[in-house]
Amino acid sequence: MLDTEKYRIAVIGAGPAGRAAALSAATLGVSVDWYDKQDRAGGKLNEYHQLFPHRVKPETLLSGFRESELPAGIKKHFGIAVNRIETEQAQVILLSDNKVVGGADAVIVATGFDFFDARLKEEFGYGMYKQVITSADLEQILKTNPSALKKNGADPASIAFVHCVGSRDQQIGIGYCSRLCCITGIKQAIEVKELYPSASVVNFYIDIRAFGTGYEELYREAQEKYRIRFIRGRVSEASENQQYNIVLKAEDTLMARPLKLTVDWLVLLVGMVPSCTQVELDNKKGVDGETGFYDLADPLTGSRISGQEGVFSAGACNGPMSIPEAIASGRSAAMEAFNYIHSR
Amino acid sequence: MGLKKNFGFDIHSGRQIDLDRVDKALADELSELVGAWSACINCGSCVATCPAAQNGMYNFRMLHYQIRMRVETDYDPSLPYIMQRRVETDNNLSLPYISLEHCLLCGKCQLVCPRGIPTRYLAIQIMQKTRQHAEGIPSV
Amino acid sequence: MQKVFHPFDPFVLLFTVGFSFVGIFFLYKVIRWIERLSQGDRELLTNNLFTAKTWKALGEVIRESLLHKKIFGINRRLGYMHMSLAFGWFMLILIGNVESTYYSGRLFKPIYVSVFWRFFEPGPTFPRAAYQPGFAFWMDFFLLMVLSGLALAIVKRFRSIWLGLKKTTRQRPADRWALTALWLVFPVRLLAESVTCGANGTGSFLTGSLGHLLSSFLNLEPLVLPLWWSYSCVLMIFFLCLPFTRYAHIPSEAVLIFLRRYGIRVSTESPGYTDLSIHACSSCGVCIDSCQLSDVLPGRPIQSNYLIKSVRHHEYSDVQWDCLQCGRCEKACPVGLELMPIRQLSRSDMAIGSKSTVLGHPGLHGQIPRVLYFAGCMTHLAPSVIRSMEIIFNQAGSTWQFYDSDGRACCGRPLKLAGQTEGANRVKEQLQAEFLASGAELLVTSCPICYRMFTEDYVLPGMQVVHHTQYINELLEWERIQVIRNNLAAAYHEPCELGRGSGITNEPRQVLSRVYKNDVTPEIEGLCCGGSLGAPGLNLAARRAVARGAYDELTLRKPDVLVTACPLCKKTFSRISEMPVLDVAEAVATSLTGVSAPHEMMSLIKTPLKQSIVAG
Amino acid sequence: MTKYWKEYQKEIAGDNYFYVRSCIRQNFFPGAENLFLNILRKDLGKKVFEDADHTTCTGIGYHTDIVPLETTMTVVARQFALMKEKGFQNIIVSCVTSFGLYSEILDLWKHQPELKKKIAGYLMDATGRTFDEPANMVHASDILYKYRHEIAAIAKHRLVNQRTGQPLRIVDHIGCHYAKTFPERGVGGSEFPQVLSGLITAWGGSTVDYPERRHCCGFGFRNYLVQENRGYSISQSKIKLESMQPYEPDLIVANCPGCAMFLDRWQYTLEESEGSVYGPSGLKIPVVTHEELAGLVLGYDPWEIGLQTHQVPVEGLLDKIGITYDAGRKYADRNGNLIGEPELINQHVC
Repeated sequence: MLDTEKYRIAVIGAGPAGRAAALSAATLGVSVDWYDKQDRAGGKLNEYHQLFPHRVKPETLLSGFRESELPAGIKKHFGIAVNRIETEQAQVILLSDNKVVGGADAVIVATGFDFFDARLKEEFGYGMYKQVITSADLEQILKTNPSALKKNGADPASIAFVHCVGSRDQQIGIGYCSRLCCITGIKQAIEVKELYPSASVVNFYIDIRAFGTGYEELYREAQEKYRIRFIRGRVSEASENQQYNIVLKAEDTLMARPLKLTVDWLVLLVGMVPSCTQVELDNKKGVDGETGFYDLADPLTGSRISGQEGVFSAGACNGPMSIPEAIASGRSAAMEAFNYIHSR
Repeated sequence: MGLKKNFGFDIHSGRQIDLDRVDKALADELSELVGAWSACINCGSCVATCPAAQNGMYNFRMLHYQIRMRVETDYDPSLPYIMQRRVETDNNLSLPYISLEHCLLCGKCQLVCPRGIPTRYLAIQIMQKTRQHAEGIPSV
Repeated sequence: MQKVFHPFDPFVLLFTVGFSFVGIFFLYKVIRWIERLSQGDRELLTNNLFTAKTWKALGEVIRESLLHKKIFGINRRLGYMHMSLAFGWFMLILIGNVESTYYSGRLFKPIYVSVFWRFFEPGPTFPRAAYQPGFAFWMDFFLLMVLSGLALAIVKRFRSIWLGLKKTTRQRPADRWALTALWLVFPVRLLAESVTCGANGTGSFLTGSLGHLLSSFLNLEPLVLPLWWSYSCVLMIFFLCLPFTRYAHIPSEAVLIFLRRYGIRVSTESPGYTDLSIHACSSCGVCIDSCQLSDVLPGRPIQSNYLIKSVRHHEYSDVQWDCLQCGRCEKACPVGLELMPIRQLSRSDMAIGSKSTVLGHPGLHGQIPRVLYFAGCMTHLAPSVIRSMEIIFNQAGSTWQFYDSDGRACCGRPLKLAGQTEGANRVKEQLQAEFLASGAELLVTSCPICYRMFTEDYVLPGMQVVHHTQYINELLEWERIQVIRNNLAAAYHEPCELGRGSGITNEPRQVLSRVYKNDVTPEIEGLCCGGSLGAPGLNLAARRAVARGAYDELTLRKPDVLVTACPLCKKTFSRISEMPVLDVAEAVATSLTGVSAPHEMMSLIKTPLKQSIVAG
Repeated sequence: MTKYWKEYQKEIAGDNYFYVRSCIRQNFFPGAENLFLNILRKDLGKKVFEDADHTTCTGIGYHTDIVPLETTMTVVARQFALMKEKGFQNIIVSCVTSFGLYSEILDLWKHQPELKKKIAGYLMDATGRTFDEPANMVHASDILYKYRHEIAAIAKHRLVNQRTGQPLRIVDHIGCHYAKTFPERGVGGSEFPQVLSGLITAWGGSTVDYPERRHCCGFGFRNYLVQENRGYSISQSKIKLESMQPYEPDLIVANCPGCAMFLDRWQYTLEESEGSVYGPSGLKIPVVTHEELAGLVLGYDPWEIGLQTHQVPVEGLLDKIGITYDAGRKYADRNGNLIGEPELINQHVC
């Protein structure tokens, strides 16, 4: 048996994937250095209202991030933004703004994703029109102050969701599908409808990609129970009228006719893009040129980043991923990092 | 006003659907009666198996979708046969009703619908409710 | 009390008002019913009035309206309840009339005289009359009978299951008034008679004993008149309510029996007869028990007696679209009402003018076939049935053509079932002409729905219409095809449209007896599979529950396969069955000697679909 | 990567321009282009050259499938050759259609250098000339945008309603080919172009952001050249006019000659055929071009700059801004002789 405790694995990122990786590595007996640019653990989980498709509160997950829940082998280094990794003689060196902040035998990068900057799709007027918000904004509103959706004290009469904003769009150079915006839109539409039952809620979609367990069921529930309308066609233009409502133009592709709709709120279901604080790797390799996410050496079975030694990645920094997928990916990266150290 | 000057061309309202101005009454009433209707995903299974659709007169999916979208289906150049039907008719019934006259009510569509929508009942209800709406009969 | 030649007391006026109202009302109703018969139906009435049919009708009226023989057959306690009330009351009136005639010596006298005879003539002295056969005894006897029936009725209202009924019918406000009055009539009569007898020291074992008992601690004389006033009053209330309640069935049913005996049936042309049928429903609730939906959708007023109520009171409800139209209630109805046609007519009230048409059938070509095969639209969703028929036709060496190979045709019955008579006729006219033009001698269809339409509505001179089970049975009998019997046990599910609807019950089972060693079909009235076209409003879950219930009953005796003869039934059961569900045609096609069905078909037929779905 | 709207700012040359005219503008707004040159030369003191030998860009023929692309390219190359010969590098295009077409051609040449070579060959064969691509190419409205503050400083009038003191509510309409094909060539990009709203706000007015702001005027060459097709064209203008009507705009300003013409003329047609009037109190909405707007604030005489050729009368607007004009000279020639009034003001058929 190896004396595993003397080996160190660094985990960058304290979201669901990072936590799963850190916990799993600690369970395997390795010493873990856990980094995050923020002062607290949880990453984007802290900003969510409810998690799809079962609509549990993120707090139920976040409780597992508490200090008391962590094993002794994990050492936290929060508030440090590791943004560069170098490898030297089979050792990984972590740098923050060119200062060395630590080292390890292997590193698991779990830096997650950012929401697409909706201002780039300027035709939706995000950042110009007050009534145009993103799904991330709506999540915040639902979490902290749902009555912010009221207009002049009255319940909102109509809310439209646009799917695929910053996803599957060659115009902005994003060829991939963010996968999770569909179910987010379905979930948020239901939440809004529950809050304001009299509101007419419309989702404009290209395809509904309800791929996960329970997603299709939630989609159907949205249609049948909540009477949320799904119009196949993407909004391509939004403007403001005198009452500061948003006038949408889309095509109902099933009817092959253009349509116009005025809504109180336009919610842009923004896609997932690589985190802007993504860690730079040796030789600048390991990043997919098309998507900007990490490129895995063996995308079918592995977590090692291509062109790197001892550098693994977990979660949505590899591409759009749901929370359970990110957690599974974190665990598997820990196992792989552990095996890597042993086989050295 | 009265006299309109003829410039040799027509000003048309265009094909844009104005969802702000549609009449919701019929669609809402039918949604209450046939709850599963709103779960339609426009897969087209119903039309694929429909004997009347093979006869070339009728597209049930498009028809009920138009009603669900609360779109007034009067003149629609993309559906030439419906246009012809419109020309033929001189009563005040709306197009779904006229087009639905081709339905054989055989119920095959119901057997193939992946969302379990009672489509045959939907057809019957559309027939009834459109007539009631056309005749101004308040529904029970 | 002084015996008077013209017995009268002001209280009789109440009764007289009520009774006259009923009499005049029903006289008017009968005139209206007959007026609103079609010309043909009116001729049937006049031609048959003075024939033996009238006597037979009279017999039936006694059997059914008074003795309620059919309800007895279904449920003895319920039968007794109806019989005791109807027959007992009838006998009270009859004996009262005879007694009053006997004592007054007047054959013609106001009706109230015999109704209130005990008031005018308290009868022989108690206890001498108690055990002697005589008017007083029989009057008490039948009063007791009525009261026992009433007791059952009260029990039924509150504890219906004891009477063998799962559900009891719901009441309207007018019904409640009438019911309360009816419940009060006989106890009040008992009291009035007992008090009168007690005061006079007369009466038989019931009224005399009770009167004797009461007189032992009460001065009865002042109670006599108020009680008779009460009795007359409740009678009046009951009679005034009667025409507007289900009790209107009492006179209506008798009229219905006569007209039915004369051959009149429910049709659009004779709205008078339909209206009469609706009035003749006693709302007994037998239809609720026979309905498979009573368990699946408890509390939902789908069943026929609710339909009839809603039609009668002009309350259209969408609920009526949930009915499976399986015909089980029609078969069970003790009044013999034509419940299926009545429902179709009620649906047609809401129908639109259909312009349905069927275009072009490339199936017809070349030489004149002897046999024309019409699969039916639903059969196209069960292609193995079509394949089986192809194998059987070819093995039998028939010259045949496949009429609806392109799946465009419809027989029109679905339209008819939805009340779209006009559209159904349009389709019928079209297909009828094409069938006749084909020159074929035999029209074979795989669909019982089409079969029923072709036989009931189409006029096809020179062309015989058979269901494929009949055709196959004949082929087997004539040894045009032969099958090898296997060792399996089969249960036959009789499709509603084929069995109850068209009376084809033997042929399918004869065919099956040649294919399967054991027939383990349970001896029950045919159940609906739940896939019925008759119930457009029924949702998938309810349909599945109906299918599940029927499936459980059908497979009680552990068959190896479930066999049916309708593509719709096959599809419906396949989705829930744990054993293979076959059409008779498939069972035969896979058992033929001299030809083997394609392998893919054999495997499909021998494995339950559900399993193959799971395995796949 | 991709920029969002605030970042769409283009480079506009400061002086020494070569000017090419617009077929439609000089026909329908005959004073406008001359006015533009005057503003540049006299008010702003810039050097701008107009070559008498320059021609149409053939855009109308190109967009109606009459002139092949290579011919069009050769004609445009000839304009560039004239510019080169006269020693200029910065080109100002008067017409938005031409501007779009020039942009498209430059883009095609950028991606297909062999095509540019071929065109150079054609030009050499046909005329013996050579050309260079312009160093800076702008639309005429871009120049006014660049110098909007300078103009404001010397302006005689502001876009303010003299009676109420409120800024005039002005609809800006940008020609589709200004930025919709190449957003980076327009000030503010294609979705929220600033080129005209910049002028309006700099000169004291306020812009109207109405829902159909980005909608096409309906001009489309195929749609108006054939009479039967004009229904498509007018229907689009109607959508815009209906959408802006609730805002009660005082004025429409357009940088594209076609848009200005149609938004102006179709108001008359809509009134005649449907009875619809989109301005307040039964008056239609005046439509001016960017040069005319600049001319008005700089104090040019409305009849000198050709405002009498507009279908919708502009007198109401002039009154609001406080511009004095001689009503009797509206239909007078240079010498003050009346050239004859239109029989009925509404008898102009386009």
